[in-house]
Amino acid sequence: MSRIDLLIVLIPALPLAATLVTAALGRRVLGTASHLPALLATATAFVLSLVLLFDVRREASAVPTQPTATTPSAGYERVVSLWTWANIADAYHGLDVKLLRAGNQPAGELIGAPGTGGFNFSIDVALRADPLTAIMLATVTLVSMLVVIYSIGYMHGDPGYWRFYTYVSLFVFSMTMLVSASNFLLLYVFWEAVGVCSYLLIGFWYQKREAAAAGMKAFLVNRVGDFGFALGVFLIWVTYGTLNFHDVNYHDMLDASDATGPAKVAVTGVLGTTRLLAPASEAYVGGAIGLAIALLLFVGACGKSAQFPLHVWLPDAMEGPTPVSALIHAATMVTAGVYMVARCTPLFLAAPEASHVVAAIGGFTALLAALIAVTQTDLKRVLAYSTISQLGYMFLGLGTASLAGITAGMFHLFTHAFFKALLFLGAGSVMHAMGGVIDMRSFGGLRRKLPVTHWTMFIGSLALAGVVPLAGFWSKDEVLAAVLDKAVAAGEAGESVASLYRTLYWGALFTAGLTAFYTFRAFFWTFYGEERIPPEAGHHAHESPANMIGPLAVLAILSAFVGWWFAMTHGFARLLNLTPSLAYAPLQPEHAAHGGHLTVAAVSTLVACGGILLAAYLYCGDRSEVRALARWFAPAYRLSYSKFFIDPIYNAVVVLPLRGLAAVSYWIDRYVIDALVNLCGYLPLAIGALLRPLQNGVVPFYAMVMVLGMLVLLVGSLLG
Amino acid sequence: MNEISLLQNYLFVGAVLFALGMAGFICRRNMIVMFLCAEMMLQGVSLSLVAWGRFYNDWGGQIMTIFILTVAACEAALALALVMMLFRSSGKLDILVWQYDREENQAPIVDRELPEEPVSDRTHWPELVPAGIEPDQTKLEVRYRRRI
Amino acid sequence: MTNLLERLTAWWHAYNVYVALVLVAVGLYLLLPRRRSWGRAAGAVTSVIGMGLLAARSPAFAGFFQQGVFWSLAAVTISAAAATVTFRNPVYCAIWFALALLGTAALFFYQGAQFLGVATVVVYAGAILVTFLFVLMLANPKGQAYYDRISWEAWLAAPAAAVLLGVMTVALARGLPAIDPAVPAGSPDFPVPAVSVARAMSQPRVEEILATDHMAHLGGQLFSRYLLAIEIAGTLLLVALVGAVAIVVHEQRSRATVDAAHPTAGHALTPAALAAGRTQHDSQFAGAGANIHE
Amino acid sequence: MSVESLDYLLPEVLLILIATAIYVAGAFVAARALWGWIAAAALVVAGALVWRGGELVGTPGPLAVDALTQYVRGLAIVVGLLLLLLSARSAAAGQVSEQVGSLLLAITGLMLAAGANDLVLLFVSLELISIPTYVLLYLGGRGQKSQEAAAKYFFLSVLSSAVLLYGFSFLYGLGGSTSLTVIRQAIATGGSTALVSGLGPVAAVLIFAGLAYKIAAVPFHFYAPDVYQGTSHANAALLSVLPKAAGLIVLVRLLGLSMPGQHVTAWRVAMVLAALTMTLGNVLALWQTNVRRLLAYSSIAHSGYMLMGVAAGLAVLPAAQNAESDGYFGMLFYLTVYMLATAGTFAVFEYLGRRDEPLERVDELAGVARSQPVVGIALAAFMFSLAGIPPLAGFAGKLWLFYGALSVAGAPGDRSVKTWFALLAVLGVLNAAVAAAYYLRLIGVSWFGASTERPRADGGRAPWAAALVCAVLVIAIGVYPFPLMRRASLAVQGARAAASEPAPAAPTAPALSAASSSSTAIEPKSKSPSGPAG
Repeated sequence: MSRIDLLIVLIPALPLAATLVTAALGRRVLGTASHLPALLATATAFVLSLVLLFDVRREASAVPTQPTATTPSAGYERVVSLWTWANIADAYHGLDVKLLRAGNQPAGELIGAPGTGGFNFSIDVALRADPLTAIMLATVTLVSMLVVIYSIGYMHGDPGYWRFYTYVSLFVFSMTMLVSASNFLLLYVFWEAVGVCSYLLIGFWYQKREAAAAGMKAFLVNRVGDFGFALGVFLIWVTYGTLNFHDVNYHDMLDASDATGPAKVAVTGVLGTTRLLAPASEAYVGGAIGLAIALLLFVGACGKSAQFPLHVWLPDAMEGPTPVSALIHAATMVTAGVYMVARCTPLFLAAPEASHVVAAIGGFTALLAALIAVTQTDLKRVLAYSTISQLGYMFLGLGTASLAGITAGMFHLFTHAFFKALLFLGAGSVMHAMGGVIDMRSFGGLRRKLPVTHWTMFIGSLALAGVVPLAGFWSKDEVLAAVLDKAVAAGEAGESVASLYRTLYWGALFTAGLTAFYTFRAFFWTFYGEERIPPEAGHHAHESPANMIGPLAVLAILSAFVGWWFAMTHGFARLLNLTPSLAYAPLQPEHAAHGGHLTVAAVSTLVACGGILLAAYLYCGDRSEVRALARWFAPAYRLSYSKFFIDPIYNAVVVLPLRGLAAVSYWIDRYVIDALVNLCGYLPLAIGALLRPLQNGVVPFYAMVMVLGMLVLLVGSLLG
Repeated sequence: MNEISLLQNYLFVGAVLFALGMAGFICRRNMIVMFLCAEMMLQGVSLSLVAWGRFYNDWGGQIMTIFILTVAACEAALALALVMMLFRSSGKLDILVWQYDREENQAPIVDRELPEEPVSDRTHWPELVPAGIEPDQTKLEVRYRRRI
Repeated sequence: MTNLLERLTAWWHAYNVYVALVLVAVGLYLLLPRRRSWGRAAGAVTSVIGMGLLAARSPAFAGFFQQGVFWSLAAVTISAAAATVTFRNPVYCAIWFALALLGTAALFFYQGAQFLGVATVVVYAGAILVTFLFVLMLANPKGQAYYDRISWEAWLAAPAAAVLLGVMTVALARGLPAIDPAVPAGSPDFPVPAVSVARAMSQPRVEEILATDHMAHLGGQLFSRYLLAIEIAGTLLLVALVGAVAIVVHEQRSRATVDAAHPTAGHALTPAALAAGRTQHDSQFAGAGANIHE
Repeated sequence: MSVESLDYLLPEVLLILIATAIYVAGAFVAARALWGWIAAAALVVAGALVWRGGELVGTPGPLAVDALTQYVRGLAIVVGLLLLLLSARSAAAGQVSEQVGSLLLAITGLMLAAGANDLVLLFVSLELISIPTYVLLYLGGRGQKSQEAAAKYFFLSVLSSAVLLYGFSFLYGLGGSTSLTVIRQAIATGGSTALVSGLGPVAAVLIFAGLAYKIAAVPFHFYAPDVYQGTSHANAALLSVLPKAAGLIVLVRLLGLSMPGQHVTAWRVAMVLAALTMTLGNVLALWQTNVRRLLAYSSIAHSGYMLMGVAAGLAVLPAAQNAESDGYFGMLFYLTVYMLATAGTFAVFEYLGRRDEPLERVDELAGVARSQPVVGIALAAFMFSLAGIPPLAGFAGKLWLFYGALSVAGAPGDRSVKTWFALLAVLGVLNAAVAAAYYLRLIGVSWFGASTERPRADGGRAPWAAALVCAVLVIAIGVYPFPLMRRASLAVQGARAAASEPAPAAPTAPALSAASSSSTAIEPKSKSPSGPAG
């Protein structure tokens, strides 16, 4: 057992142990020290994840990075099988063997001969280590560690302290398992498990009616997505005959004593090397079935990652404790959908139309959520809609179905985790100081009271807005560039989708401006202007304790540098592209014109700055702090102050339509989409209400219906 | 009558008994009559079974009928106890009394109008006079003479 | 004219089953207790005609005069059964049921099932039915309860019975076509699985069922092949016995304890219990002895 | 009957003897706990005897000695112990012996019904479940509610058993013998004859209709909500477990294994009923406020899921599939998991009630999970399991059911059949999503509801222990279902194999009848047209 095997098992095992310990001992023994197991577990898991990351990087470097024509690369993976969850004997009899066979292997050697276990279909509890998993693990454990530390201060004194850490540990366990699962079934199991944890944590303050309702809503909307995901998994099962990501060798099936000779592939996994190396037309099912698989999986991703029209749960989920929002609803769980789509890239490539749908939904969601965020007054809601919008960006990147796009999407996921967690934790810090008030209309000008929060949130806002050289700039820029490339490439190829991608590009650019605008609108509103403190905060509104500030600082530093570092060194892309699903012949770069990227970067920076300036103009204008700001944003300030007559025109041309559009979007979201989603929920209730009178308690009536049912069946059987 | 037409006739009679019993079970409201109707359905089944047994020259049909008889006796014992208890707590043998447990907010089924009882259908049963009192012979005679 | 007659005849041949079913349904409906009872005699005639028509579909009906015994028995049984189902007075129902049982017993005898015939008379008519009569007399000796005079959805029950009868007639006609006794068993024209017939023929105890020592055979079968079932049937009788006693005892006990603990609970008939437990709507209905009208 | 078969039947014989003894002795000794302990000991011993029997394979006489029988017998004993724990408190004073004895007999009935290979034995075994159930229903509660429940169950049950018997009579007519082995052979060889093709569907539908009452499938389900609501938690648990298991197993034995070539009618009926049942159960459960009524609809919905497995098992010929894609396997596995979760839920409710005042409304659960965390976690586990949320047992159960249905959809065959099964599976997944709403409501109320101050949870240790055992099993099966899967698949394989081997030419000649027939003069074979004989 190599070190990687041990690490990949230990990383989820530690939070699980913490969960059990906290659940068993939390209430009576640990008390206010309930954070210790979680802290210990997440910190260790983070260190181990780093080790794993470096190990994987080292091992993966051994794989040839540049594929040649004869030996295309298939990346690096390492699978550990813990125990057999289920085993089905002779499952492959009677199935269409062609689907199981892939590539250059002759038919007889792919599926074992009877008696060797080769026909058995086993679902193992199998974990995998590959670059994608390692990156996700490092992100998840880092953010969770910081959130755990932060919560020591934030949740201090809560009667449910032990419960909180139980749930958080359980969530970390589920999330680490989700990203390291190596078959669809295990993925589905922990897909649901993170949903359950999210439900528990949103409803953590069950005394609040809204919290309980929001938990319910989150769970049920997620169930709708899971419905699609489950069907997609079943369809994969029926189509490919396996649920494993990886190939299974004879060695893994037989006793060790029998395992002599070279490893032979017994059963090809859905995302296994054998299938990936095979010609695409033989390896993957396209057409209607392939499209159905991809779209059903994407429905699942929409539910979990809050994409239109299943995004309605995420804003409501802000009723949970703020660290939870940071951990689950910004940095980790909601990215599960992005992770899953990236993992299943080959399945999406097999059905190109699915990618277009992904891109369109992603782009539309990004725009819609950004429009809504513009008019929100609840700081956490602004951030929630911003999360939805950024997730849309990620899907937009994935939807380009190009290596650059997918890498950009994943890179955006990576950087977003840091700055969004930072922003949420900062919002939590504000909320902490304001005595639980989070409505921006009740406070303002807090930068004196909360200096550290102010600065860290400033960095986070810049990163989110996509200002050079912070994290968001690099990743968002790459997404935009990838979309443009795709549009250009499609245009050159004469495909009709070129206009779609071009539209999406412009939409995304506009969204980037909106993002900058609403981010800084919230930022200025909170920290600038006249100092206003709500009565709930009392007279002791003060900066948060060190264990809350510390994580903020760490995240701020990461938000500032991580994007730049990885973008400059190309380390992220190089590592990620060694994931089997992405080291994949059809995905290898087609050497698009990189010249255009500088233009894209410049344009997007301009747009972002425009948004910031607009926000500054609107929300810093007639405030008492205007002088301080004027030094910062002198051009905008001068523009707005000296050229007085431009104001009305400016207002009428830019601000009013924007606000109107935002208001309309919000109205539609609240009263149409939400209502439609709710309507789907009421449909079963309505059917039930129609059927209730049947249950009238009268025995002869029951007997009558029984007899009539029997007669209908009898007549039917005689006629049919 | 050859064997197959004998079988067919018996099965037909069995089906008639079963269908009549079924209709009665559904629409009669007196619990005892309902039970009698259920027994009638079982009679139909028994006739079919015996006919098939005869046809195949097999004992199974008759044996099955014996067991049906036994089980019917068991059920009758329980039915009597149950019906007695139900009668004691509601004062009626009407099955429609027992509709308290039903879906919430559903109105109970109530008989809107009750049938008039035609005089011709009215029957009289002998009445026992209390002990120790000499019965009024002439009155009783007058009353029952028509029927006696 | 002849053309019309021919067409009528053709129509009759094609549709007489449906006519028969409708007649059965209408007749049964007329017979069943309803609010305003009329046309019961017509109902009896109609249903008899309907059932006669159905019976005429049976290929074996041709030999009616040779089967006079069977058909008379069947007619008695069926009429008694119909009377059981349709009579208003439950005591009459029970007595008609006794006649139906006697008819069934006679049909059993006709089939050679002597033991069953006797057992039916003794167990059913002799024991079960008499006990029921006792209960009926105890419960409402006058037999004038309103619920005996109306029935539940007679307009659905009668067609349901007719449809069941129709289904069975069709299925029997399909499954048991009139066959020539000369056709050998096992040939495709023979309706019965060859295996079953072969099994029945090959057994050493041919015509056992009709043998003189019928009872001995029956007992032999019962206590050898069906011994396990006999044991369980004994257990069933025990459960029924214990259960019936327990139900009665339970009622007395719980009434005693409930009355002691909560004087108002347990009885539907006390106004306090009604007010406590049930909705207003219910309590009107359950205010039983008095008034079912609204 | 022979000595060997008596040996095989030792567990049932033991249980019946003990039950009888408890009945009789109960008249003299009114010890509340004693009878419960004796019954539990009897069940444990019977379980050991079943275990010792292992995987016996015997010749099919009146009993089908196969792995399916063994599986269900073991299951019945486990469930019996749980039900015994569950009803420890609810027994009316002075009638403990009647209750315990009836419960033992009902469990014995399930064990016998699972293994019956003869129509007569099958009929009396099913009655051995029903008749004690009537008694238990009446004794379980007090006053009018339990009277009403018992009356409703009794009358409708009588109707359904008459229908079932009518179906039996036609099945007997198809085979010419009460032995299911002979019937199967006759139907297999005579598939083309007018008798089988004409009366086979009628028999299948009548039997299905009769058994659907026990399974509580729409439209034969109407009694369930009213009866559950009117009776005690223990009785509701019994009703949701024993008759349902018996109905499903007998359905598989009669329609699935004994009527070869007659599956078309059966799977169509099963599919229609499955679709109706799961949908209706779920949409009506959404409205309920009474806990037992809610669980009644939930149990109806689960019947629908299991009928989906039955339909899938009926639709595919046994040769064309492996054991786990067999719908019966999914049904059997799901049945086990469902029984554990449902019995556990009722145990939780029984535990949470007050003395003499059982838990009635969902609101009464408010906040109980926080004051009783163990029970709260157990309840959450049952609800998540019933909703099919991983990694609990219900998830694995649903997975195999859907796998069974989709295997039909994926196997080579008639295109319309495949489409129907794919649609059924989609409907099932959709229903699972709807069902989550009301299960989650129970969890939400119990964990997040504002708690009531009144003291609760004095149901005693026995229901608590039952809930805990069920919870542990539900979680363990969810995390590592393989051992149970193996047993279930062996059971299904065994039953299929036993049903496909050729039957003996004549039923095993019993000693007594051989003796009696030797004294009979063999008369010349003549089908005399005369009527009455003798």
